[in-house]
Amino acid sequence: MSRIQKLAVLQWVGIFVAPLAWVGQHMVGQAIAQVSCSVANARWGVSNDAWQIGLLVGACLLILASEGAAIAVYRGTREGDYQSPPPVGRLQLFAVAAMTTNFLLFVIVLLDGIAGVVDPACRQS
Amino acid sequence: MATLELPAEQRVDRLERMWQPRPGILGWLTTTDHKRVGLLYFWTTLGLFGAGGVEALLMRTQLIHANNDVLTPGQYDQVFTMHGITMIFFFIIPMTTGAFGNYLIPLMIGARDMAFPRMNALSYWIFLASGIFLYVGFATGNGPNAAWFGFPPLSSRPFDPNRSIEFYTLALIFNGISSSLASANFIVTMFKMRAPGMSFNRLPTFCYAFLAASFGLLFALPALSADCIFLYLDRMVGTHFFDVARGGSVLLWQHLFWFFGHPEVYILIVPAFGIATAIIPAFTQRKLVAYPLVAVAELLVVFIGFGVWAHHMFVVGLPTITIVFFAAATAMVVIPSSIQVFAWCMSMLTGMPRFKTPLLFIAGFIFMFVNGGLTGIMFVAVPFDQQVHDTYFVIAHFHYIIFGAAVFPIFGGMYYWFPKVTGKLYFEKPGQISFWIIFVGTNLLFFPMYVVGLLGMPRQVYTYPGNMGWTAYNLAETMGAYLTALGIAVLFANLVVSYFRGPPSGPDPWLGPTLEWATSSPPPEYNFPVIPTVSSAYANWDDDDRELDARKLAEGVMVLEQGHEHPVSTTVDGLFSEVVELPHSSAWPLILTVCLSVVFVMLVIGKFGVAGIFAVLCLLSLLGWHSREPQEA
Amino acid sequence: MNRIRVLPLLPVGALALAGCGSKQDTLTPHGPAAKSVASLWWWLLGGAVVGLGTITALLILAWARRGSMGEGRQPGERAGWIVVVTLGIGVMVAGLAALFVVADIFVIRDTEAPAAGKTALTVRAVGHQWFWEFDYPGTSAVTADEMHIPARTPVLLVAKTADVIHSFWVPELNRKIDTIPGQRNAIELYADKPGRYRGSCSQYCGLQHAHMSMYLFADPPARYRAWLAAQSRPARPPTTALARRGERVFLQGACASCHTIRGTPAHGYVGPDLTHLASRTSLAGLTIPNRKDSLARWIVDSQHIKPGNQMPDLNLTGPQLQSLLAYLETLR
Amino acid sequence: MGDYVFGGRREPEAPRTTEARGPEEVARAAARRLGLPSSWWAIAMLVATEGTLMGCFVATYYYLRIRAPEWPPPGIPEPRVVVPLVLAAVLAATSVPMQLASVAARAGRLAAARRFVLAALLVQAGYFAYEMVDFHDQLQQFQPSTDAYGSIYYTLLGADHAHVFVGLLLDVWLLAKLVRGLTTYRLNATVAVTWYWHFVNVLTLVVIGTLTSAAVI
Repeated sequence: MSRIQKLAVLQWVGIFVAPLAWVGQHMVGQAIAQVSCSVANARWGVSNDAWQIGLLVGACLLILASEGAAIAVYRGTREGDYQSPPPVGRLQLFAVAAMTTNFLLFVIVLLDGIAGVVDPACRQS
Repeated sequence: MATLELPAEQRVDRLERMWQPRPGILGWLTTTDHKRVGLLYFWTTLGLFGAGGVEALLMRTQLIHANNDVLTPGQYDQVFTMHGITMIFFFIIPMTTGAFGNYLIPLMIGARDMAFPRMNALSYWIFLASGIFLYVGFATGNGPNAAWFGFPPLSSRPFDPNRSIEFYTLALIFNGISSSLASANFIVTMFKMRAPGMSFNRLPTFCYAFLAASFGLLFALPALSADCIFLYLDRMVGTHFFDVARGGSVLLWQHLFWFFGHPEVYILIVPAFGIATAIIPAFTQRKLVAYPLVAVAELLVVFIGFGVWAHHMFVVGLPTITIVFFAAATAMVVIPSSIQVFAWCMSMLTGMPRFKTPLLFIAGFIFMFVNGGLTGIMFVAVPFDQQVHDTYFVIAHFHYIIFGAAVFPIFGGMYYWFPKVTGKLYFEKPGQISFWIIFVGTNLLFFPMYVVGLLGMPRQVYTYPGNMGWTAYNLAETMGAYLTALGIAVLFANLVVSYFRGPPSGPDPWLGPTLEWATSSPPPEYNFPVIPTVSSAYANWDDDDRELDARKLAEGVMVLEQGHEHPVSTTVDGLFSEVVELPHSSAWPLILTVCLSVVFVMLVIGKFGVAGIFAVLCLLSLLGWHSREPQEA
Repeated sequence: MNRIRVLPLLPVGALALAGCGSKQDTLTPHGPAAKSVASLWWWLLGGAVVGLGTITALLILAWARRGSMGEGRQPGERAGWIVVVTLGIGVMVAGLAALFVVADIFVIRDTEAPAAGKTALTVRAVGHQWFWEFDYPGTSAVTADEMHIPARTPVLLVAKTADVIHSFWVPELNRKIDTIPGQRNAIELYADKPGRYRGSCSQYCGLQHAHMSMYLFADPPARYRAWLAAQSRPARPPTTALARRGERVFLQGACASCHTIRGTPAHGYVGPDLTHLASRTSLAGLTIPNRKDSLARWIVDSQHIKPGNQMPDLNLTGPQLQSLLAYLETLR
Repeated sequence: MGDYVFGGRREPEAPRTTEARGPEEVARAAARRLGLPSSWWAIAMLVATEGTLMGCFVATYYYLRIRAPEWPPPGIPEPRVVVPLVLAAVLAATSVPMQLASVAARAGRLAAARRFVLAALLVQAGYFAYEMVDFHDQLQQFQPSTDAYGSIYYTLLGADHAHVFVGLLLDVWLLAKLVRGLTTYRLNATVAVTWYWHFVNVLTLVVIGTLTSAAVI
């Protein structure tokens, strides 16, 4: 597998893994928060904090991995810039895009997870 | 190949013949030309914009002083509901994606038409039908009256017994079909129809914006459709989705509605971002600062926008631990916007800005957008959001966003591309005057709403007591509304006069960066005599490529004049993949739309049998649609 | 609609409702929750001014450079990137994260529903199209549009609805809370000093959403206890002959089918409880003052004062109306 | 249009796919084009938006469920588990013949493609027929108007059946097309219908799994 092909794979990791991780953590996390305060939880006994911490850790690791991949692609395409012909230019564009995205998603996940644990459970707001 | 010996003129003649539209009105009814479809969208949405504007003026007139009674409460409720629905679903979305997108995207990516020309026509006809459908309801006294967000139980049968909510739910589903088709078409067009060589890192930022808006619509509209289907079933079939007494939930509506509704507001403004990123390079003669960040920001704002929906529900009594998820996403969804704002400002600052009317509108847009955006940031603070929720503060916020940030660039874009569409130049002075009137007017209209909201004025009230300290502000808002209307009148008067009296513009009056300026004004049916060579995101500034095009035309390379031929590229790197025959002028989109309209009308009055019959007719017309294959053309 | 009959009334109403406590200003808070929201606002405003100032300054600088000649297609690209990344990403992310932590982890505790056991007294606010009904669990007191609480006492407000979604909002004391069918929503009310605070329904709830306001009276505790005791009593039977005729009109006419007067057979639930009507200062969700002339007008043609409200046209004769008014005046 | 050198890069000559006549030409043209045709992306877009719609229905199911002390509510029989899941698995198995059909078409083996589509169509039609009868029987026990459980139960199930029905229509239409020989257009159609069926099969598994979950957890 040539260097460019490796970078191409890493590029997709950088672009798609972190967003998927965030979508999972966000959707499942807010759902868990609602379930843990719902009627049905009398039957299920879902523990909010356990889930939130699990989601937080899992999502953070995935996003960091994704960010790592994006950085690797960026470093691997130093010879060109985002305007140079594909694949190098495209790889670098996607790498820059992924690096930005993943950083933002990391902050969101961090704030989500922390607040979801620190704020008093099932208090109405 | 035989055509290699032909001189350039004969090839162009042949293209002319191949792409010749049907003459007269028939040509318009059966057109699949993205430019004609775009113009149809433009005129239709303009009409609906007028309707929504009149509704706005009616509201402002009613609220000009306390205890006014220009409108009855019932009329006022219908008017403000219609204003919201019209401006969001029947003006901004179709104006940006429909009109601007249809006309410009194929030109910008060096294509000759959309990926699915007939589907493109279909989405226009369905849009037109849904607009007529909605306003028929309004005209027959069945105008939606439960606010544009139509919360049950207020919108359920016991509290809204007539047909108004049927028109609401079905019009939104009907319109949603059109938008979904258009979005899918745009995405595939931008993925596959780009001129060979236009890899993703050479896609104009304008196209990134419309890509983001199209993906947003594609994933947001289903939630609205699901909601409307549930409400329709509750009202017409007796289900209990929103009936708390029988195990339903009224918050279910709000979750689904805002899962659509919040991405929707970003879908409204992202195309405006795109217009800004097209105008700024042209009038600063400078490539946009931080192109990669701007490109991703446009996609990111819509993507993160899908995670913030419950910030419209901070006062319904959700658990705090649920709310924080949406507050956090609401905080970070600001970043893509701030990236772009600074990128635009720095582009102007480091470039050679020429403040012609389009750039004036963009500068005004940046001011209005930052103004509305900063009050949007305030809703990250849940307690503050819960204080001003459903007051005029929120009205001010989202009108700064929707009028200031979505409509200003639309106006700027009208001026910017006017020469391309008409081949005439607009008159500069009246253009700048129209901008300043609109700018002053909108600020006079919306800024007092912040204050009056903080003073506790709730939204959606048809009148208010005179002793609350709100009257003066409301008077100012109403004056601002009329001033804005005046400015818009000046704008269109200018464009109309310019259309008849304006000096000829030539193909590229602004030295524009993107490919629509590489062809004549107005463009021929086939857009480009030769599929353009692309080696950067600012293709029209690559003079050597343009010279190469002339050479290719002379030698008959990438002219593709044997029929409605079109090159198809690979999705990511835009490598030349195949040449396909595109379908053209077809009556089936119109026929299908007619059948579909009857289905919806029958659903309003609950005649399911007839609706079924016409649904079958829809299927039959689809059969006819696909009976003729491109290679048989 | 017929304006001649309603217009003369409106200034009267305005005059009567003018004066203290006729504002609902989020920026003059009179309770701890509203206070912390207000101070949050001033910080947010400061940040917004800085932000808008920065961008406006950049735009003006660009305006000042208009028509200038640069070289190449990307002059100053590096400077551009630095500004975008530092200001557009770095500063903004830091500021927003800080705002989130301060507002949604700390300030939010002042506006959250109070923890169980934090409040001794509970008031239930029930939204109707289009008036507010207040009852006091543990007592038989039920009133409409005007609620009383003891000052300097944390009160649990439970927001319920009889029909659609409304929103209980007294901005000078606390943020708003929606009334969701089938859900028990609550906020804490605490008034720093006795006084009259105005509130509105702030969720669109149909034709007369505009006329669904309320007064919240924070009384000194002793006065509050007296008021609650009075409200808990059933209505005193009328003493004068005129008033007794009025009671018959009420009970035999349409009134009793929609209104309740405790101590009489009238047990309607459509309209507000009238047991102590005369003890209130306003009518119909603060649409008009509670005075004999305006009450008379309301009974005769409420549809012109508050179009679409549930009150039918009773076609009372003059004598019937006079006796009815006399009776209603006795409901103190 | 011969090979042409410009911008320092060779522009390959691309096949005029829609002009291909007969299975062999179609197969050759399809082999020469790079990447997926527009029609594949179009069906992907349809799947994306339809999938979101059905996702909203499934989310609604669970949203209503967490509000109910008992699920299904008293007086409504628990859903059967084994038979529906088995049938759904059988339907999902038709993804195999559909995929084989598009592989065959891409290779220009027209007769094989027809046979595979027909085989899938028979199984799918059988599934649909049984489900229709079963739907009717269940309506005797409780209706959409019984309560919110009934509402979402029948909406979800009905929506899934509707997708299956559309798939059947597409199969029939596709067969009618393939009987009249192979063109690139019909090859693209075969691929598109195949992918639509992959979606419907996954959808059915999700929907049936959701509905039976009431009896499991």
